[in-house]
Amino acid sequence: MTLQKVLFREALNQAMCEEMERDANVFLMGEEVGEYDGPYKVSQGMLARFGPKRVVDTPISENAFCGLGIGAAMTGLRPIVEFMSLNFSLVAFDQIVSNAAKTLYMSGGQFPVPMVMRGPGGAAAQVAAQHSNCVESYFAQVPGLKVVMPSTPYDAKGLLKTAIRDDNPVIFIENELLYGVSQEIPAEEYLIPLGQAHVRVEGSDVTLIAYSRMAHLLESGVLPELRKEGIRAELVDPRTIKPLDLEGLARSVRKTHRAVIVEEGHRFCGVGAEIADRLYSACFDDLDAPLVRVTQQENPLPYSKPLETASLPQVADVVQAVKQVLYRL
Amino acid sequence: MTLQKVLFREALNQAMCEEMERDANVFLMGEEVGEYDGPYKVSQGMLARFGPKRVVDTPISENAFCGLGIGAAMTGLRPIVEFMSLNFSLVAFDQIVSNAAKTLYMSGGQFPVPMVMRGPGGAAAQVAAQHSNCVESYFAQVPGLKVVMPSTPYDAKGLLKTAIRDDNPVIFIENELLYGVSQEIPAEEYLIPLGQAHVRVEGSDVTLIAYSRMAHLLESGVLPELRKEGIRAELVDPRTIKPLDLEGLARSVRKTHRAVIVEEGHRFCGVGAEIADRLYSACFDDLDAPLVRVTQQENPLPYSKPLETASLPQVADVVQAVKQVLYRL
Amino acid sequence: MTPASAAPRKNAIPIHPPEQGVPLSLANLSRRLRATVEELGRERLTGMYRQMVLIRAFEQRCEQMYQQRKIAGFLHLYMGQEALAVGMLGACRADDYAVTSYRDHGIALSLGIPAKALMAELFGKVTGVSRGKGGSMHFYSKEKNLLGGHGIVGGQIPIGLGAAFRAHYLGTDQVSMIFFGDGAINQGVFHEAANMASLWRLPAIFIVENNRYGMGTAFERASSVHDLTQKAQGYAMEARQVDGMNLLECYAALREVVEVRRRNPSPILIEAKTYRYRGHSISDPATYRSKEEVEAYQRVDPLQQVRRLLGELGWLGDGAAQQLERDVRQEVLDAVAFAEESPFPEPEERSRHVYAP
Amino acid sequence: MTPASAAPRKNAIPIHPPEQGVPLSLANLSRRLRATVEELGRERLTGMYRQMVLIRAFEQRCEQMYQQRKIAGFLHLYMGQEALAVGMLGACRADDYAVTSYRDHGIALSLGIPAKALMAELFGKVTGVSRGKGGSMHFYSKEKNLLGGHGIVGGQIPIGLGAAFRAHYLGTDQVSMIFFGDGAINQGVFHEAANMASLWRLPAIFIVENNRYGMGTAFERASSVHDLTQKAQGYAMEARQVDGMNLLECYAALREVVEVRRRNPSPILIEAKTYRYRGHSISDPATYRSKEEVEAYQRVDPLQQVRRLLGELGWLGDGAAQQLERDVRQEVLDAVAFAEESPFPEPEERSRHVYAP
Ligand SMILES: Cc1ncc(C[n+]2csc(CCOP(=O)(O)OP(=O)(O)O)c2C)c(N)n1
Ligand SMILES: Cc1ncc(C[n+]2csc(CCOP(=O)(O)OP(=O)(O)O)c2C)c(N)n1
Ligand SMILES: [Mg+2]
Ligand SMILES: [Mg+2]
Repeated sequence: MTLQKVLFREALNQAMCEEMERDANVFLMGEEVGEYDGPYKVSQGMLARFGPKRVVDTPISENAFCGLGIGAAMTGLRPIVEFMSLNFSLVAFDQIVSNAAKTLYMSGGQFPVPMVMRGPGGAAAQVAAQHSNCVESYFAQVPGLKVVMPSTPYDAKGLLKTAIRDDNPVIFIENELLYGVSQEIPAEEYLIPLGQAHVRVEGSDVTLIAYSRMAHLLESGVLPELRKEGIRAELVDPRTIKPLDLEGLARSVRKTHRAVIVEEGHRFCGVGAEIADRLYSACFDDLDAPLVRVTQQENPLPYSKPLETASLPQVADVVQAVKQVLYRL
Repeated sequence: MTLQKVLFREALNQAMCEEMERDANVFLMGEEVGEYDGPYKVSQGMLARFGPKRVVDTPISENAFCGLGIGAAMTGLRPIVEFMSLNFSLVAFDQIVSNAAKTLYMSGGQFPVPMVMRGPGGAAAQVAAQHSNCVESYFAQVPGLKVVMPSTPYDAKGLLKTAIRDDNPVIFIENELLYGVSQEIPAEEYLIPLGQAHVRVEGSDVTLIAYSRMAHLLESGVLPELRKEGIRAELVDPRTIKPLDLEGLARSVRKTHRAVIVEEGHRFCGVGAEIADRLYSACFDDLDAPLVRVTQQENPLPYSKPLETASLPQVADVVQAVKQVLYRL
Repeated sequence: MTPASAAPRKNAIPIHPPEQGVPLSLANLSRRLRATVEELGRERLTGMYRQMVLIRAFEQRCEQMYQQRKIAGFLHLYMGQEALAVGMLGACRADDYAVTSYRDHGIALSLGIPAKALMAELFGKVTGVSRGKGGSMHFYSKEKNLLGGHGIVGGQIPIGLGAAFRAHYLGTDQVSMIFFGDGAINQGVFHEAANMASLWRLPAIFIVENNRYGMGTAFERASSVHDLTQKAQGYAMEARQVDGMNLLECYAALREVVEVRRRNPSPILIEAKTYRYRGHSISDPATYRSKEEVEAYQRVDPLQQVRRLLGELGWLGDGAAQQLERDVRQEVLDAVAFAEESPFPEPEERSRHVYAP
Repeated sequence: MTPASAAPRKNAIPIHPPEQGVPLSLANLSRRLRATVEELGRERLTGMYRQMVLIRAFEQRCEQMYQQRKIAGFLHLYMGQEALAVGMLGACRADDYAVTSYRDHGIALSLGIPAKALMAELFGKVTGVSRGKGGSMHFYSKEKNLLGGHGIVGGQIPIGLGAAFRAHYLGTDQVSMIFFGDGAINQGVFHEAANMASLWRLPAIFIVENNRYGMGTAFERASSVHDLTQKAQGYAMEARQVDGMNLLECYAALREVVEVRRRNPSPILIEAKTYRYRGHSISDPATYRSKEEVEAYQRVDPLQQVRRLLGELGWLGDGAAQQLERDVRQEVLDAVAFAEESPFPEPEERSRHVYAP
């Protein structure tokens, strides 16, 4: 196996390019994906490589171009629809929920919708309330959709390739603050199946469950802190929110008997609520303490730096939660 | 106190009429609310009573008329925006999430959005997947919104009046199948505060938590069944999803030590997940068994009657869940 | 300053008589329609008439079946609009695409989907065109390229745009027939789709079935323009108006429109003036319009028009017409019997098709 | 058949020189603009010039402050478009409403919101116009009837419609100024709002700031029509085009438009041709357009035009102009100092204003 060092955005780019080479029905559509080379340069070079029919710049009309993708998918193409940010999927919400998710079912299995809807989700740096929505729990609620949230370039590439080949509508949520993260990944082709959690770091004292930027934060910021205090935490990244690898998570919890669930989004009806509910049911007798959730505070995200910091999960919040679940407070 | 027997839809109508009499800034806007007297006759007679300036028929343009309501609320009016069904709030999702919910906060407190968005939510009778969305968990996720889901005419009237007087955007979710339910309610004016759960039936063996149509189903269908088997269940109706009266629910659970949470919507990231997570944290040591959730199955709602029945929570499903939580299976 | 004629606005409009031209008859047939008749010939024209009769008979039976509680949920009938679907889709090729709203019975039958598969769908049976999962509002057919009956007003528009995009992407000469109502044109997604279709010259045929009402709301109470072709100017799109009660007009217009686009793709907005005979859905008593208005439209009934013409042409005598009606009635009865005898979906069907394998 | 002129479509457009009329100068001032100058008089016209200079200076300082990391997040500069905001809002009354996109600095300053409250907002300070919670994209002012800076493209349009509805509801003669971009007009919500505004004759002034780009996408690559006033015909709405680089044109046009509407409400669509000097946001190098194009617009720079005219009128000599610039620079420096010295919000502020009490 040859290794190559790539940025997160490059990993995504490779995944799309490889799949477009492989299958002429795959195309990329979205705002600024072509001539601008991508708002976050994820699609850099793709217009030059594949031409304007397969790398399509759109007007600012998300509801219609998302619906266009659904219609194209129903008729045999395999669109990758990029939302400049997933915040703008809210204007396309009806198409995603009413059509992308339900068409296969309503048509009695006649019309699959093989389509990836991707883009950055969550908060970036001080972009304020309307640009910082964590949309994963909305979409995870909806039967018919899959939701993927990779935290590393390696996962990003392997999962995106799988998502493009998947015959279902997949919401693929990236994170702007991770686009510049680099990692050595195989130069050879690989795929990662959807629905498999990954133990990023093994440990025995407590299970930490986190995905996307939070998994990154935990590995780089929280685990070193915990190690200093002699706490060996296991970090499990579900990678796919839906389907959720409950067994993968439960296995860890059965080992550690305690868990902290971290998500960047809001608490109420968040992904962590679902994970908690399932873990309680699956591991009720294994748990030595109630699960603890760390989430964004229950306010729209403010612009002002100190308020933003206080709103989003920080290393200290997670460390504190770990101590709480270990009764070490 | 004088009593009057009213249908659910009449209770809502009274609430709106009373508040419109009381405050000239309150108006009703939506599809078919005026000349048609309401798609479900909730606004019957209101056009005749208040005239076309205050009972406004709209084109089928939910995103814009919902946004219009937000702008009107920001500038001092108090709109009641009716969605013919909450399914159609999905095309207005961005206005609700990005503007209604966040404006007060983003403006640093300058612009409250006193506005009620109401209409029927959930499934009716065989209206299939696109017309049967349970939207409460989407909206409950969003800080800045309140979510109310009454199950009786009495609650509907008192809560709607409070919602109209509330200075925040309130999503007020009714249920088509309850519009024809009748109850004796006071003829005199009354209000019910948001955020107070109500113990609809007292009991000691198990707590059943349910709202909207499910509370109705439990009271009329499940409790008699359980009584036959000698199970005394306590039925608690949160009535308001957000703010959620956790203490009201926990009080019951601390008494019964077991609970079943029933919701009409889907399981993944549903309201029940949040309630479960909170109850586990609040009552971890009081619980004799893991909480059990009864929800809609994880498929889009099919048209065909037997499949629809199999998809939605039925009396037997709840009875079974109660037995499970009582370890009587 | 661009002068834009402000359309007059009225608020309570008791009667809207049909605005469109002369009903069909040999005496007043234009040269163009005469050529159309010749092009179609006896067999095809009679066949199209039969399709219209089938839609009518099918839906009359649906009403009965709804009363008998064999059919449930929402039921939106197409009666009155038959010429539109039959004429326009009659001018298309089998490999063209179509998509429409919940009011989809007429479109589905015009595409040649067997009545029994539709009736079975309405009965919620597994033999239904959507395996009983869709019901009246959600007829889908992979075989006939029907991309659905859609429940969210306007929601089908970008789906149809997607099919047009596919034709452009693959370089085929198919067109995409996108049907929607006069109420639906006020959904934002129409605006977005129209702009993209024009910008990229996609073969999207936007067809507004202007039946004068969006539910209980008269067209003029919801639309700031009374001539919907005006909308096309905002997208530099071609537009035309068609008498939707007139089969030949519908057919001839679409022949032209479609043929041009097979060679040189571009979108078009077609406003078809039509009328629905029944309420918005079966539960709507339609008290917002007058009996006189309904009768005025029934005087230009699309079926009657064609039947008279066929008679005048000597292509369908009274006896043959009655035979045709009997055949159709039998076809519908057979459909009902088929639906009745078909099994409901098995319980496992509930969890099938949530995800593709 | 409605003939609709299909606009020519080009794909790569290197230079779009300003299309609009003659730059301001006494020599070629039309009778209409001469009257406008007289109406305004020395003090107001100089005051408007000062506002334009303030916007320019304020934003130049913003760029610096961003580089120094005093400002963060997205920063969309208005430079180049100053005449539009100052002229149009200058023609409004203090009790009219305004709403705009994230590119809101120019609008906010034109409404007379103090520079220090805006700079403090950009610094995330509690003394900011939105208490530091909104940042650059979300300036709000209850006092000045500014209904926000909005981050979702087009999302502000129905908010402004709501303010127009309020005027209609209460029977006031206020108007609602709804600013949005050439990209935003392709959002469905514009279509929905325009129809309702026309249908109900609401005093909504829809102002497209056509600065030729929506992010990196040249106008012609996103819009099927090249003359946006064509869109108004789809709503039977009045429309006009205005030279957005020309302060007097902007002012004069809006005076007329607004005055008519105070007496007899109705909406209008105004396409203002303008240009942004900087990239879409501060992180956009704007390589999608040529230096020549930018320079062509700078030759009709809105500030320079007015300065020359004021000079020609003898209303603002070189010395006075320099003094004005120094004053403005000082005002901006004071704003920076104020922002710098202001405290960040207290931690409790985080949970305030989520809900009204
Ligand atoms: C987004 C949305 N809003 C509202 C409805 C409810 N609704 C269903 S049909 C209809 C009227 C549509 O009228 P039109 O487009 O003219 O079609 P027609 O029913 O006349 O065929 C309405 C308001 C809906 N299904 N979807
Ligand atoms: C619904 C939505 N889609 C995409 C974006 C990202 N975005 C922000 S500004 C912009 C361009 C808008 O262009 P235009 O309307 O012309 O305004 P301008 O920036 O030129 O003032 C885009 C695509 C967004 N904020 N909202
Ligand atoms: Mg209609
Ligand atoms: Mg622009």
